[in-house]
Amino acid sequence: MIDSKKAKEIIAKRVAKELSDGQLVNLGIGLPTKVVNYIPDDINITFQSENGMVGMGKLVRDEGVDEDITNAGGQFVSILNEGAFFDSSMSFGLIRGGHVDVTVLGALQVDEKGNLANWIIPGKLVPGMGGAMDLVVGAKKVVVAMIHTAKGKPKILKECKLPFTAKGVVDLIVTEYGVMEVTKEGLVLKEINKDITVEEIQEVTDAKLMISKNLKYMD
Amino acid sequence: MIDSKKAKEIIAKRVAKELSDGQLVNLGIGLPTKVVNYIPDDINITFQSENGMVGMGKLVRDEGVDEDITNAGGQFVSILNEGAFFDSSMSFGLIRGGHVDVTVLGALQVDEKGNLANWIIPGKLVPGMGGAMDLVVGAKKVVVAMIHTAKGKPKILKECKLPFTAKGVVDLIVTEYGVMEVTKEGLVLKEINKDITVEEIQEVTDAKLMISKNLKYMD
Amino acid sequence: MNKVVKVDSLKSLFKDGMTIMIGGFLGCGTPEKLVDLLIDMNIKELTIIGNDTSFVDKGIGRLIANNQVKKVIASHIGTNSETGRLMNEGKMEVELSPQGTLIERIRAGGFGLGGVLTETGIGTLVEENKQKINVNKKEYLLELPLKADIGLIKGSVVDKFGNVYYKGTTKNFNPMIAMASDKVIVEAESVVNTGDIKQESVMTPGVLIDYIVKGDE
Amino acid sequence: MNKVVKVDSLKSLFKDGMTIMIGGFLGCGTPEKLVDLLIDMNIKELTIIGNDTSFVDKGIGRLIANNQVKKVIASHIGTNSETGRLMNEGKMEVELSPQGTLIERIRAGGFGLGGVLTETGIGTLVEENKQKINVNKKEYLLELPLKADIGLIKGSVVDKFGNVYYKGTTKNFNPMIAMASDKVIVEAESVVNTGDIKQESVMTPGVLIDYIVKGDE
Repeated sequence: MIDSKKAKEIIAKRVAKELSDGQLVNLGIGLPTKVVNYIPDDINITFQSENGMVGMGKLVRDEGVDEDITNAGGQFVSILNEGAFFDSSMSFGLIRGGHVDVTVLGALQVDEKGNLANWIIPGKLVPGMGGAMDLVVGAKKVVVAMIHTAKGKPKILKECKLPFTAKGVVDLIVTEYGVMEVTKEGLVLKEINKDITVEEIQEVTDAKLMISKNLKYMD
Repeated sequence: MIDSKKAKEIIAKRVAKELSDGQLVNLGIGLPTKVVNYIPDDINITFQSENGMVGMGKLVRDEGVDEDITNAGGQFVSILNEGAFFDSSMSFGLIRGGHVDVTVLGALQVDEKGNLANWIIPGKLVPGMGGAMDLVVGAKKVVVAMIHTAKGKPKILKECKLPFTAKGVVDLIVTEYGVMEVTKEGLVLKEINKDITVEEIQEVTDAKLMISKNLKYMD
Repeated sequence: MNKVVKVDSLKSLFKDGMTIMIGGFLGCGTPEKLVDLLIDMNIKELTIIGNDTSFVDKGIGRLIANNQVKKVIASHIGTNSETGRLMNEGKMEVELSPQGTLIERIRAGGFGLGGVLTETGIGTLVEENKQKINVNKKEYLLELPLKADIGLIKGSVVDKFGNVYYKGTTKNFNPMIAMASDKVIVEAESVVNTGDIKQESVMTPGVLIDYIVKGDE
Repeated sequence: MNKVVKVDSLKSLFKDGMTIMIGGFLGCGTPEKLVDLLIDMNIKELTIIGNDTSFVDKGIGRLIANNQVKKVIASHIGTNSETGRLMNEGKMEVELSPQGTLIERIRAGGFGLGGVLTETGIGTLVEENKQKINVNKKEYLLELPLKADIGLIKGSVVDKFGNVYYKGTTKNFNPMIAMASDKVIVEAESVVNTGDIKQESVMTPGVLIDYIVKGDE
């Protein structure tokens, strides 16, 4: 069992490797935000925040705060020299129009067809979809970054039980246990945490995992 | 017979009276542009140019020219202090969205139903519609400003013979002979040039003119 | 044409049952003084359109917590517990629209479009009661325009003609709200003389603005 | 990531039969050096999308006069006699789109929308071959997106990251073309260091720009 903090580190570190030089990337609130910490210095990524900027910098505290510059979670951030501010229509033009190379976001459930559920638990929690539906439809690559299970229960399913955020949009799932690619045939386990066996990861996964011929250890 | 230069003056002067303080107005290329010269000093009109500005000023020549500031006819103009530049999508947002109070434009033909034809003579002349179709659909009030006839032939018809720019959009027709309002019943002659009789204006008009009970002289 | 007015002089514009759009993203770029006015007047049964319902003690969130809202159209309500509570108790209607769709609907309202086609929401609850249209064998949702009686926006710098400049991420929904509302009131962080904002830097043209209120008064 | 390149180094990007969008309004805001490049290369059978076909000796007009264009999609062709001549002789196809519709189609292409509904063109020749859609008993035309292989735009000030600032009315179609084209080349009147354009003043974000060419070289 990997503790939550360590698990998030493993995931963020692994997701960072999916990003390459010159890309425009949107990181969801929470875990995905941590990806920023693992990007190599020689790689130049531009971060987009759907409330209206590209070239988003780091979180800012105390005297550095400019109250007019926030991220999509309402936190104060900085903007880089190469950045730009714009309105929400332009922001979602970038998103829906396929200009965002990668979006990384969390999930309540994800399934072997690449369906995603992350915006509502009917009768319990209705936060709303915010920008998530546009992001997963519009971004060129959709990476789900999440803890493998919720209170021990599988979140990677044969079919999502919760209402969809979008159908068939997820490309890659990264958890603390492994890296799974969504293919037409189903989920292919491409990398596995070296502290866990293939049987163990299948045990906490509802969907059937196909094992890549080139299965590697996560790094 | 009124000569062309004098006729245009009469028309421009009369159209100017249709504009009121605080309005946003688009003037078409050619005759409509002359309306600017007849706006009283105590009335504040903002002019829009569909290539991307509000607050358009006068034509500029010689050393005053900034080659980056043109009107929709490609002429060099100035911009007022209260003006703003924007892209074409915003420009037509203002137009289509009903933010332009009055548009003044010429016509090849106009008819008693308010249909307008001003963008094509099939087989002869195909300049294209430019922004005209959007302007007449979007502006709150559409004023046709034109010489009453073309080489003696009526341009105000029972029904346009040329392809429409739009259907049922014209509110008012101003010529050197009179001012005609488009109503559900047809064209109502509201003002007449004092140098011409009702019979004479009807003679050069294909559409049947109803005479307003309050028929006045043009001024 | 003096657009700069005292906030109290605007009271006659508002009445119960109106549809009001309010700018801001989790409160950033929201005209709080104008929200104060609505709370002072205690007008009721409002339909509020905005990106989110902010927090209980901020922006649009305050109107909801004060029970002035009949219906809200937003993309996100998760940061305001009162929105969820009133919705669950059947005391307020909530229409959720994906954020990119919501801003396009407001834009369509302001830009005179009859609607836009988007893939966003296909295969989800968002489809409900919506026309689906096929273009080149691909399925899209037809999303319809939104308009408002009054738009309340926040400007960082506003000149006396009403030209607006937004700093940082305060822009968000504000420019489109200015296009989609019959009357537009801007709350200005600072008011400058006409001409002090370069014509290229104007982000919302003054021709769209009816009233300017100083935020610091 | 150095985007500033010599114009000659761009030759490999272009080939016969491509669809190219070019910014400008009657030549104002058109990247003439990039038009020069297309003329030098003499690539053929192009589909050109732009507001108008300018004049015989200016901007897009020069490509048409040089017989490089198979099809043009524009709102106005009246200022270039060659466009009319080639069209009438059946040597070039012309698709006329109302100006406001044309810019919305380009925007839809760049913004990932499946189309937009507009009243513009209802009851006219523009209706031909288009789907009509009823919304609240009102009839609209469904206008479809436009995209391009390459977009050629003109920027007044461009920083080395590609952020663009447009002066005056040079903006026109340029920002939307940058959104709707797979590759975007900006011809810069002046190139400045990254950071010299304030983030609020950026009109086309550098993330959309692939190459920068200096206009004065």
